[in-house]
Amino acid sequence: MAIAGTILGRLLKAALTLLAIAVLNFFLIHAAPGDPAAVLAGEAGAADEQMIADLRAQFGLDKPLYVQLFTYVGNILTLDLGYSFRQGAPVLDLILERLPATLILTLTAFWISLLAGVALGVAASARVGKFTDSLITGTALLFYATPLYWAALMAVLVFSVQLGWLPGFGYETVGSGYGGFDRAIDILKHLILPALTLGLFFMAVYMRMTRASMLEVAQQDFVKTARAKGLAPATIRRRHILRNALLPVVTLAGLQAGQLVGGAVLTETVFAWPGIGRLMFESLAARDYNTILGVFLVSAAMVIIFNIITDIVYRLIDPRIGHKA
Amino acid sequence: QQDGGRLDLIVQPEPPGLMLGLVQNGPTQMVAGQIYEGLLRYNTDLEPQPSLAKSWEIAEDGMTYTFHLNEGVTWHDGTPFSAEDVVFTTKFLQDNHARFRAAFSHVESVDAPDANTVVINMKEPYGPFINAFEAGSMPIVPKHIYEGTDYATNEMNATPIGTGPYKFVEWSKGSYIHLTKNDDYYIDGLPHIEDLYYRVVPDAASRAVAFETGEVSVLPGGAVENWDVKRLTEMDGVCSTSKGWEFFAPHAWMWLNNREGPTADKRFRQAVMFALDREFVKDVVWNGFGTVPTGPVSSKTNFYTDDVPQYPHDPEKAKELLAEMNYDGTPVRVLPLPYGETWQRWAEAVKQNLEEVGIKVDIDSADVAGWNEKTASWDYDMAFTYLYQYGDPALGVARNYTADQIKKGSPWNNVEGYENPELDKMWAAAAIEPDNEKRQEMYTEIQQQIVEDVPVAWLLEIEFPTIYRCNIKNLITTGIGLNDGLRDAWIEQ
Amino acid sequence: MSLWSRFATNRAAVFGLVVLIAVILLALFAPVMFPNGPWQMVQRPFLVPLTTDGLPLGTDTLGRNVLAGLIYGARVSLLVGLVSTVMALLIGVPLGALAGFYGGWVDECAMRFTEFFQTIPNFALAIVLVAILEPSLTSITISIAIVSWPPVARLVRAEVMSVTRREYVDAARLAGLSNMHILTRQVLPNTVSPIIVMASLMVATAILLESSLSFLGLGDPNIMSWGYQIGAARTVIRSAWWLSFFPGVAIVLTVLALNLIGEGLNDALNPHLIRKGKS
Amino acid sequence: MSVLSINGLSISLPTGADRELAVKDCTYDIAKGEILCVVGESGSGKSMTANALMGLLPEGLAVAKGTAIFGSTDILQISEAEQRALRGDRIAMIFQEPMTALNPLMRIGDQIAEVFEAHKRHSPSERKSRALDLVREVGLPDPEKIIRAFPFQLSGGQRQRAMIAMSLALEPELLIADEPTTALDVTTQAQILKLILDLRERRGMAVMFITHDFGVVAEIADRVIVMRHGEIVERGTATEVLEAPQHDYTKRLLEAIPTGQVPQSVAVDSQPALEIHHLEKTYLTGGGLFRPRRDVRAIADVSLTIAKGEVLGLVGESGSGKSTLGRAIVRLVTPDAGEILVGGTDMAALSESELRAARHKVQMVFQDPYASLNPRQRILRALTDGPIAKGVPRDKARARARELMDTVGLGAEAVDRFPHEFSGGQRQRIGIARALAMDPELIIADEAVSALDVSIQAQVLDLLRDLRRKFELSILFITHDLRVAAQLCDRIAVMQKGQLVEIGPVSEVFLNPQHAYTQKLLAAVPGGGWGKAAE
Ligand SMILES: Nc1ncnc2c1ncn2[C@@H]1O[C@H](COP(=O)(O)OP(=O)(O)OP(=O)(O)O)[C@@H](O)[C@H]1O
Ligand SMILES: Nc1ncnc2c1ncn2[C@@H]1O[C@H](COP(=O)(O)OP(=O)(O)OP(=O)(O)O)[C@@H](O)[C@H]1O
Ligand SMILES: [Mg+2]
Ligand SMILES: [Mg+2]
Repeated sequence: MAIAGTILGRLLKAALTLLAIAVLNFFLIHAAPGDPAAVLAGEAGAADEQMIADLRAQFGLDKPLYVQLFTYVGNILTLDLGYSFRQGAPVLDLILERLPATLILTLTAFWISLLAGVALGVAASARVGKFTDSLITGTALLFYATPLYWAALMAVLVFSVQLGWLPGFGYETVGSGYGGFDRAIDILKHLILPALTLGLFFMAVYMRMTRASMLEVAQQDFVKTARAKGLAPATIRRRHILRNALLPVVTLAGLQAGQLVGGAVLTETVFAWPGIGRLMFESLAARDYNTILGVFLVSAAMVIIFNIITDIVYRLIDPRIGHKA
Repeated sequence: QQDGGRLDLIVQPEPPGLMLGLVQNGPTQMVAGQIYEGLLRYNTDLEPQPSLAKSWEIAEDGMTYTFHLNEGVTWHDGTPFSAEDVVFTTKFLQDNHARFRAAFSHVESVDAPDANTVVINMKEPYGPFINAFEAGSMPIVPKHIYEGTDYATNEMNATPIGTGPYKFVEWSKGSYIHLTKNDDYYIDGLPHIEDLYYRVVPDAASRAVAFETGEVSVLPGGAVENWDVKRLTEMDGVCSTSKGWEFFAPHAWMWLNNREGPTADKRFRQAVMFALDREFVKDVVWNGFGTVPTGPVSSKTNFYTDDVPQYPHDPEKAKELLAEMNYDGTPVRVLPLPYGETWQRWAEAVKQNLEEVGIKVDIDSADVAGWNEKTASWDYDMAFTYLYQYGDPALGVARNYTADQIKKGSPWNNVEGYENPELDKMWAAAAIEPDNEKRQEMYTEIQQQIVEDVPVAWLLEIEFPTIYRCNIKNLITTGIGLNDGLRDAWIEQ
Repeated sequence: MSLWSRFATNRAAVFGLVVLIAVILLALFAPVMFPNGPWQMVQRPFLVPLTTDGLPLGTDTLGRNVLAGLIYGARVSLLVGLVSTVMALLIGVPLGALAGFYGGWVDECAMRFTEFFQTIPNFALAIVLVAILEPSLTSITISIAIVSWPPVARLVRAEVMSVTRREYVDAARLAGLSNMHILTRQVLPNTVSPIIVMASLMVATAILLESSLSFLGLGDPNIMSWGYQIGAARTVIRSAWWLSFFPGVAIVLTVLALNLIGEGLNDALNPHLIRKGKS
Repeated sequence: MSVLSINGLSISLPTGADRELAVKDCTYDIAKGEILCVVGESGSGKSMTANALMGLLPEGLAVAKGTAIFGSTDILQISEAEQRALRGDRIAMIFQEPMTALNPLMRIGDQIAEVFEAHKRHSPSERKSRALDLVREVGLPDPEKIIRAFPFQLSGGQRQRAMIAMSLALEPELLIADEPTTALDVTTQAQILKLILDLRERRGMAVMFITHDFGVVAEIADRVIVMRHGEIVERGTATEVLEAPQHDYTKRLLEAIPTGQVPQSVAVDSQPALEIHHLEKTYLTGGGLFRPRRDVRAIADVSLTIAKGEVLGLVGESGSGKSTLGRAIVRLVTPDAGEILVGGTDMAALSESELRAARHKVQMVFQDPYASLNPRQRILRALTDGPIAKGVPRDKARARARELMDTVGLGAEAVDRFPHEFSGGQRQRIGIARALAMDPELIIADEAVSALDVSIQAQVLDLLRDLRRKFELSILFITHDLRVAAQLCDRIAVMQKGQLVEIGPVSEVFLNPQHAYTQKLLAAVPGGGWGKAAE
């Protein structure tokens, strides 16, 4: 009951935050040089003043900025993200069309990085100071320091061009006529390279964090208690240290998960992945105001939703939260 | 000739829409050129060929154009096509197509005396008019879908309906556009290919990979950076051609701001021309493709002459000119075209050339929107661009040099601000001169004068090689190449 | 043990420091080594490394010396990294300090403001900012600073909060010292260690961010940077691997060095954390 | 028959430590059913001995030589696996800090049942019911609920009982308790001690009980070992050691212990330095997501006065609101209602800037000598910042700082050093000097000696006594140690759950407590024996 209430309150606050974000973004985007009419006219290969003026009127760009803002905010309040004149479709449709691809990519990368990162972190902390530890930490540091796009380029070169094992770009085999399971397998094949390159960096982050956290928790008193019980080291690590060490990792993961939606611009570009990040980037170049604003709004909403999810997960792991202390 | 098969092509960038009457940028033309058709096509010598019109007559005095349309043509949704659609199209495009509007400003009226005949009456004779009927210049749009609606927001824009050889199937945004064979096409036996997939791959290197791995088999001009062209064409079973750009004859130059700054001085502009090593750029940046131009008119365009003042790479000469005008070292801003690495390298090369003769250069940066904004509002010193010539100086060249084309807000007109009333008169006269020999004389004079004045720095007649697998036959048959060429193409299995 | 001697026992950190100093020296002496700058077209394009005297790393697409570009690129990377980090600190530290010190509505406002910047994905925000301000060294630096300050603010806030709860701060209050005095003289000096550690890592992140922006074509076109070199070379990556390879290695090395230094500092500044397993 | 016999045990410290051996050449036995108390001040090697026996020495420390025969094996020589089999089964251990010794994320029952699992006893369901039995045996209330609770839901004393339950699970022959009651308040401490005595009775196990509190020793020890710098300096039965100590060190330790004797208090009846009227403070906590709001009434309608030159002791168990009251007086906590009159001005009503000017009148000496000095500031700064802010010229403030350092017995030159160069007791003196530097009328000492070893504690108390005479200071002395309170104070105030339940002269309160809570508190003091009023 009380929980439902607080969640509701939180959602309300989130909605207000979102609105504020929308307004700020509105000004941000409109501060950029150029406008969608000029871009569209420019791309037409020939244009005259009349055409640009027509386009501006059509997009409502001839009105004063505050009127445009009010219209926009009004639209948002009715859950209407507006219309993309450039793409000739409602922004919501455009976003929904791209969202699955992005989510598949980023969630896969997220889980790969989280699971592998935690596993490696645990492995490294268990053999702290030994060769395995140095190897894992060294590799992680290398991943951490490698620019993502560079790793992506190299991965395509090796696995796609040289070895021919995996498709180098795209979301699925175009026009393959696959359906159901075959299609899933096909998408999976396309997914491997981008998800791995996207995941490497965060894997390094999680690995370092898990390792540090494990070592820190291992110093705590209750671990000594567990040892005094005569428990085997592996049990202690799994049951006592790991669970406690995961708490900061969960916080970080929550933060990162929120950024997933808009955070994959580079990967989506290099791998021609038809996701939201690229939509944002391309819309930005075209000053497709409504689309950029829509993408930002959706990703901000994701951040907020993931924050709430993180809180819930945190609560599941840590009984101290949510009970009367 | 074999039927069937599937063709994967690159389209870059992803088109904003496929309704050719509303959007006419390059990628849209390339895809929608298979869906929509014009009245005519042009072969690689720019001679008119039948398309929707099976024959046509031009009156002696050049005042009347009569088109006889093919019979039995239907729209993709089954509705019969008729002359009414053509008449409607001329109205539709008035609102949405600047180049059409300019060409049709010479037109008095358009009539459809019967279902298969269209008659255009002119206000005055207009020499280049017969070059204005291909799909990009005048795509015929369906009256039954658009009449009485708000064109821009018509829902059918998402599923374009044309008369062309291929029908729209699906557009997976960010991924591909799928067209399929129009089985009811009015020319029996055409087209040959079953499915077309236009693939969207935003990164140039990935596009090269896509071609290498066989995922796509046609790279239209400009799809990969020039440095990759050589490597790709040397692969087994790969062909390339420079054909298919004759109608456009893309011509690259730098606008030099004639209004203010050092570039307002003619000697400075000439110095720039002498300072540039255009052959080097052609060889290195463009991998040897293209031709160094002599002036505003491409050597592929009608009425070209090379009898003009020459500007070879001569840094000493440039320095002399700069000394003569007492150039004070004011830095100039160079605005590159935001179309990829090639253009960026080009700007860097220009910067090096100019700095060698003592001109201080800052490269300005802008994305597409910023570039539009800056050129359209004349906020630049030198700005890269390239424009199509559409086969005739009156269509594709005059707009960049006449005073009546000095209008803020568009990057397609006389952006440099060149004013020469003498020449303005001559441009006007040449456009409506019916006698081609006289036209040639006039254009020669114009070219000589303009090259002397250097309003812009002409850089290159661009050549965009199309790279494709050799088993694709008849890929490019017209002067606009891939834009309408797939009607005749077939794949050897 | 002094800070330095604690730092010096960490071999990896010392290695990082040596690499960083080498990079700094190269950057400083770039104009001496290549007085004509990195843009000069000196030879035929695409010369393979180690095949031509004076061009150990070969030439690029326009025949420019790759080595010269690499060394000039170091200047940009370091400059952007350092300046943007300093700027981010200038925003984040005061904001976080005030929020942590005063708590209540000051904290609430500051944290809402911070949260706000965190709801837009970092890289996307940086892209938008650079596009709006138009790419130049200044705008890139500012954008990176703007996207990197929120974590600083959060860290400083948490640190200040914990230090503010210590008894010596209460003692300072009882001594009648003003809030500003307490914050700047008593609290902040005791939060510097984690800030320094974070700053060293931020420099590394900023270098990566700059290179990513350049790669996307959002770099300052008048400036030779590593990201630019890779971005420019990616289209020829098949035929001229070295053009993107060397700048990539340079980024990895520099970022690695900064990370190692950061970890070394962390260990040296927080001696109470028993360092395990590092020789 | 001895359960464990230790012979010549030495434990080496890592290089660079303050001494070479943490424990040096220790030899002693523990007999079945015996409670052996190991006492000694901080750092004397008590814990390390215990850890060595459990095979839980921290990294860097190692057994240098010696044997420890348990049963028939030398448990210092056996492999890690064998040690593990021993731990929890035949030797069990309880730690000092009940708040952190339990895994915060695991239910109590599971943590107890885990001992069975570690040694592969019983089936999983049987383990559950055994855990329940144990919880019942250690006297935890509502056992069914407790085994399903998480540690944070238990009080410190309850957690310590849970720990004990865990250690008893497999009926060990030897129980090692490393300061198991130090972190608990007196009443809880008394319960735990009783529990251990009971269990010893019932089960007949041997107990090695580590402590630094001689009160506790008097309460439970059969035999005592006194350690210093890793060496055993004295050994014997409890009575021998407590009543006839042989070694100088033991004597000093025993002398330093505040006696249970209550001085006949002299009523101080000069003008009030502090008057508190109807003070109220309620903390509002929580209110986050998922966390309901909670009110804690930390001060409930408290009124009292302190006369000039008087020392008022404030006692009460943990959480009773003592610190809150002290902090409210100096306005580190803003009270909700009531008046705090210091020399006539109402501190509770002052504005921020007025307050800053009035602050010097009341100063505070803090509990933790380590946290109360800024580690990055020289002592001189710590002593002069306040006076200078108050308007004292710099030179004068410096001269006074040196003078005060002399007064507290540290020497004027020490002002140029950093806090980390001082020991805990020395730091506490600096804290006192800092308070004095402000020329206060009243000093609040919140657990000012609780963190110190007994011998140092005695020195600081002496110093306070001196200063009070010298400067005519009023002191509010907050403590939970009734013995200490009895030593120093003129009057005693007793707090419970935010309320002042009793206040009066020391002898009155200690010898003739009126309130039931006060009686309970006094009874709980280990080694009690009040009633010997000094003449
Ligand atoms: N983890 C460790 N690493 C290095 N030295 C240690 C460690 N733990 C304790 N020591 C040192 O070992 C010596 C003995 O410490 P021990 O913990 O046994 O003292 P103690 O008598 O239990 O003191 P206390 O009453 O404070 O608990 C001390 O000098 C201490 O500094
Ligand atoms: N800042 C705070 N916020 C909320 N509750 C608090 C705060 N400080 C103290 N409390 C609560 O107020 C009550 C009184 O606390 P206080 O610290 O005054 O007790 P104490 O008598 O000093 O105890 P101890 O002997 O443990 O120091 C406790 O229940 C405590 O949990
Ligand atoms: Mg101990
Ligand atoms: Mg307290």
